Amino acid sequence: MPEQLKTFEHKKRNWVGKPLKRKEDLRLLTGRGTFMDDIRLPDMKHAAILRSPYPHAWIKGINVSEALNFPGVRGILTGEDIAKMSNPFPVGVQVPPKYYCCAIDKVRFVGEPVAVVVADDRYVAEDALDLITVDYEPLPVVMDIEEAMSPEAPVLHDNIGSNIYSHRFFQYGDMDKAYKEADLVVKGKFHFPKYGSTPIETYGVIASYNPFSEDFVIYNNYQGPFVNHSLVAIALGIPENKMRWIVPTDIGGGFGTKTGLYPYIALIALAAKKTGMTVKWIEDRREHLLASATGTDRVTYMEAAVKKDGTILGLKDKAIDNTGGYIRAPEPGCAYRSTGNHTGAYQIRNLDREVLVVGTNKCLTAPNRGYTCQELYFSLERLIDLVASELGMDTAEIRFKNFIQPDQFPYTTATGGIYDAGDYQKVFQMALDKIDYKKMREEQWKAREEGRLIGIGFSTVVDPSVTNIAYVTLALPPEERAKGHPKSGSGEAVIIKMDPLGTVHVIACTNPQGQGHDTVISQIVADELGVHPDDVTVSNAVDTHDRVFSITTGSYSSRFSSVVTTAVVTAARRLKEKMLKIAAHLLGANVDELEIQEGKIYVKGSPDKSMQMRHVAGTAHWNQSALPEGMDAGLYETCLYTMPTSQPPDDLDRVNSSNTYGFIAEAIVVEVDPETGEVKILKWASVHDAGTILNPMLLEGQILGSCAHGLGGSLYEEWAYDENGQCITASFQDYLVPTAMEVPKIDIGHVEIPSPITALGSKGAGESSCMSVPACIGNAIADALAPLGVTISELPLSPNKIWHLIQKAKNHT
Amino acid sequence: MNIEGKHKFLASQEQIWDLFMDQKNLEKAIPGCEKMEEREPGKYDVLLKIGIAAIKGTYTGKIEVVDPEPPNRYRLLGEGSGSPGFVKGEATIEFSQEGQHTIVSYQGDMQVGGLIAGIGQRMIGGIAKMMAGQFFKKMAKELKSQQ
Amino acid sequence: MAERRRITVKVNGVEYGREVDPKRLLVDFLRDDLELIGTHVGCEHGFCGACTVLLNGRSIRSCLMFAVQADGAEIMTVEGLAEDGKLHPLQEAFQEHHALQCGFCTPGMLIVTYELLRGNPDPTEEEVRLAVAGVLCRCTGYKQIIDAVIAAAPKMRGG
Amino acid sequence: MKPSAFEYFTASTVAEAIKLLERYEDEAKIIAGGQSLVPMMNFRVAQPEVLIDINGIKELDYIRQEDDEIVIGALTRERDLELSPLVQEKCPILAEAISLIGHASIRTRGTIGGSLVHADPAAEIPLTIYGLDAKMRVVGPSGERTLEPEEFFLSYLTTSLEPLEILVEVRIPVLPQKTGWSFVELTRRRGDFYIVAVASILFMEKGGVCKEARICLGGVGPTSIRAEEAEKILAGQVITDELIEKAGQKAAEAADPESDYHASAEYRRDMTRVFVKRGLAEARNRAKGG
Repeated sequence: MPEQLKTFEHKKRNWVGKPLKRKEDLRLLTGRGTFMDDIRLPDMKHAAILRSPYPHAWIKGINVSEALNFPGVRGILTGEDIAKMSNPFPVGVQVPPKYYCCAIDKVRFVGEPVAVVVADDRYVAEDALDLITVDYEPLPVVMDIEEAMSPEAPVLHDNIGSNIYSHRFFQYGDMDKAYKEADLVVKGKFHFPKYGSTPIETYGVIASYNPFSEDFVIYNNYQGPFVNHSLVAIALGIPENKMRWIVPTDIGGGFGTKTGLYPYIALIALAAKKTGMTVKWIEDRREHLLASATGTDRVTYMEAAVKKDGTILGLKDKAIDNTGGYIRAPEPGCAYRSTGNHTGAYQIRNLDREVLVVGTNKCLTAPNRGYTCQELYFSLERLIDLVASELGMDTAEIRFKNFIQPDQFPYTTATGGIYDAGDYQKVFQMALDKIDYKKMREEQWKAREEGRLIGIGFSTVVDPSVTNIAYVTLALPPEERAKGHPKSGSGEAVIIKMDPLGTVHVIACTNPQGQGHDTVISQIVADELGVHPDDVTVSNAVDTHDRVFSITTGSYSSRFSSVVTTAVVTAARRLKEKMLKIAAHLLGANVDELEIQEGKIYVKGSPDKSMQMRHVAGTAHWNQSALPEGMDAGLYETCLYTMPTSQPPDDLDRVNSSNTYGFIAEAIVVEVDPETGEVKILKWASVHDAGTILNPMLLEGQILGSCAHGLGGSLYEEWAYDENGQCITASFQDYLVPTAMEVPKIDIGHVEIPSPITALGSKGAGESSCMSVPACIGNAIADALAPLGVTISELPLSPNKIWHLIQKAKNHT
Repeated sequence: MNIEGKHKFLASQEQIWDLFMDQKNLEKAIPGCEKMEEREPGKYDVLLKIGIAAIKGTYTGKIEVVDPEPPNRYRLLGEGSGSPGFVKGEATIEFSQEGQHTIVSYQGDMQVGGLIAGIGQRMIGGIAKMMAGQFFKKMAKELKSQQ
Repeated sequence: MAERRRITVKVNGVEYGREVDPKRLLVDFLRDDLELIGTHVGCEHGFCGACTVLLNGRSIRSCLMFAVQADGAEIMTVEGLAEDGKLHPLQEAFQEHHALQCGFCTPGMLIVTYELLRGNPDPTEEEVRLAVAGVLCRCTGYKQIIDAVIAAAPKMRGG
Repeated sequence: MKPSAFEYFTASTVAEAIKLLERYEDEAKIIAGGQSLVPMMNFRVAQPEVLIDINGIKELDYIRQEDDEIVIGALTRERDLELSPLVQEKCPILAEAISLIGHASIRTRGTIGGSLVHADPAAEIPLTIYGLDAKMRVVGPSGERTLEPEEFFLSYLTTSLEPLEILVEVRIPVLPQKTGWSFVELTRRRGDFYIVAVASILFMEKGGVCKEARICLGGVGPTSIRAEEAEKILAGQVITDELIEKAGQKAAEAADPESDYHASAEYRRDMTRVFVKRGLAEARNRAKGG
């Protein structure tokens, strides 16, 4: 076992593992939550943003005079101001495009900000937008990922000279050897769609600026601080400590969309600076569906070198991600985030990769629940099924054949991932049992004889959590990395304190969007300190001036249940240790003689020698001279825990890109209507190993939500553009988020294989089935349509698309 | 977005050609055309007030007749922009005699940009076709009034 | 500038008289003029349902109505559900079943399901799904919401 | 997005509304339920300078039977029609179709008149009344006229209503007992505008013979379409699967679909065939009392 795998012992617990009701709910159920738009500051003005109707055009001129004179307008910001007042956002590619928070002289996608109006209210601000005239000189557009790379394609950024933002080759193991030993090579081309998270709460920012102290105070509903507090400071050309970020206690969903750098934080800050007013901007839904962020759409060419018996010896792939009109943090992470788990759940030791990140005249990108694992597994898991059909092998059997074996954990992948723990066979078997696989296959054959199209699909995927920021540096080749400063880490911080009267208070900065962090933190602390969860108050919000955080802090990549929980346990144990020292001192005993029960500290064996914990707390605060020699007064402990497994990439480009690795087995049975192309889901089993379950009710909620999100990308949702670069899905009428009528019953199962590297054995579970469902539904529909000779290589599979695939196949035969 | 269609007129090809070359007729027939001024031969500045039900938009733009091959064909270029976004189109108009009738057929590509494109994709194609239909109906009316 | 109008509305049993601009959407009136911020705005084109409130006893989308049109109406928002510091049985069921995560769509969800259970005290799962389908939720995948509503039905019949 | 400014007037009688229309002509827009208009105003694709609110015209909110007609005031809410025992009994296809409009909270506000006048080519009510011999009563400064669907609907969002006219009433003949009917639609999600919808009505006579058939197609043209050639195939026949198959094919020929992002014209045409087939089968079962 690699020595970084610091192992924790996991004991039985009272509160962790129980389906505790959420503390958060009381405010949210009664309309007392505090979301971004609920923040009202004195003398607050309102901004509206003028956006480009052109996908690619020069801005020849902007006339704002009429708008400026409109009653109620307080000021207008255009690219000219932005160029004077700010810098482009830094991004980790060799030649960064000049990405400002607003278009300067050129627009590169429909919806790109062109000007900001600040007015007395939002209605007036929007009235004024209609009075601004912009003189555009339209340019040819490039919309297709592969065309973007051709020398003839219109170039978005002259300073780059092509539309390729990032390009690298990787070699792991010996692919030539794999090809030599292989009996056959199976190839596929896969296109994953551009789709997003569309939280029901859109983006929002409130900014104010003090010209005398030159301080910004910025409220936003970003899922960080993460790297973006620093990046926005650089863009604004100010020191970090001159910019205070405050995130309200409640965020109305994020799912990754709110972890992409949003330019509006800088843009509205500059609007506040120029007008000298407190400025509020709340993104409307149309703005969100034009210009917020999506996951990357990706074209993947992937091939497998396989033996007749189904053993996969190696993979070769070329993946091209599209980050749209610009590239911004955390991209180019899209191409590198899943490096450590690139070979999925399988023992594949040889791999050749080519990765490209290109630009087209489309909306920009950010992580979308499962950050590019959806893209990866759609191609990998589809390819596994193609291999199976080439070999006439059962699609379950081929997976069992290639799985990493339980006794191989911790397992280091060819690409450097360190899989901490797992039993993939057990999880997958449970999924098979839940859909009654053997019987289902028989029914499928019967149905086919009646001309009905039933299909069974699987995806068995590794669910990586707690990204190690090191992976972003893979964008640079080893020799380039060596010149710069290495990056690594996954730290999250909490403060735990005991108040003078003995109540426990946890101060966190985990920035949840409904995952129930506060409830789980109180469960954990209750176990560690032997108190009741109701006696633990959790204050959880972001304020960069008074919370402890690091560059990695934020609610993304399913970090809470692995790294935050470990930080909480560590801090609580430090607090307990200090209390025991005080008690030992006061009781004249040794620390190792003491034990805690129901808020009381005893000397083992002599129950008369005991004291209430609150008296220990009381002493620490009220009678500080009574503390042991040299001990600090009060009861505060802080832990900023980072996973020891978060190391920089090595010279062979191997990196442990995440820290804990759960597992998901998805099994879905569909029936396709051969006349209409409609897909009906008959059975759906989703079995997960998220390590130790912290709160089963909350875990189930994460999985169910993620399944629905994955279903959206599989059948309904697409950020669609016409051939001229217009986004044609700019309302919820055309961007189809599934409703309760579209999401079927889902049979969820759990296998708990504790992680040795987290304090409680828990692994991440937030991104969850969003990674596995698109591949699984793709496989199920491909299986259903197999008798017609239809293959599935793209999503979403609308009835219209399936019908056309069926017609095409008919015309071929 | 491709647009195409044809319309039958009861008149000679030369008559119809002249009909289509006459600014006064175009001004009357182009849906929502409020103003049409000839900048230079074959190049017009236009002001369009396009309204379907409550959906109204004002566009200022240009219309241009290029490569005329009397009386057989010409190409029509048009573009306009306004608060709802922009429209841009290019079509080949062809004239052919069938007995006493003249068939005018058009084939081209149209772009709609901005607000309408984002939220109205469901109906844009049909409405473009509808407006082309209105144009030809009005032209037929002009023809009658001149016969 | 259109002239402002005086309107009177009763919201959660409290009567309010205000001057409003005709173009003011009912949801903005509730949130900004009456400071009842429990009702949320998710799309402003009538698709997401987060802004759903009861107008004279029936659910409507408060982003698709002007405040002036509500003159004389009785409105119930999420703030009106709990009484004398006690959660409504539907709210209790939502907590019991983890029917909310981020809580942003929850006001709309509570209103449409409250309306359903009042008119149909013993709904089938399909009927519950239909009602819930009127509001978009990105967090829950809906199952736990449906469970909560089915569990709340007997409690609401009981009291 | 927020709507732009407008002058706001309320009318409490039809006469008042018409007066206001005369005063402001095409600057003015009438608002009834507003479930189509307000989204367009919020998006600012509609920016009427004057809004005439007719929600106060109580005289236009009624559902009643007069002889063998169901008579519905233009301001009657979709929710009331859907739940009306009279409509459910005497014109069940209308209740069924309306239950498929958007979601309950949309139908609370939406009115039958508003839906008809908006003339959305993918709306349930305009399609349904095509096959029902419905009559639309419209009133203007110069009096009143009555229009049939084919006269009333001209094209996308376009009716033959004059600028100063208001739709006041819809009259729908009661469906005879044992009439076979169905309303089937293909949508991406529940509540979305349909891609294709078919309203079928089979007037039956003794011996299970179909006296007359009505097949109305939605989503495949600028307005709803009566598939008359397909109807002829069924008239005077005992309806067999073969006839239904034929009717489906004929109906597809009557479709005049456009392509959009959700569905190509080819797909819409073939779905016309499929849904006519399915709709007729369902209607036939109903006629049998099945």
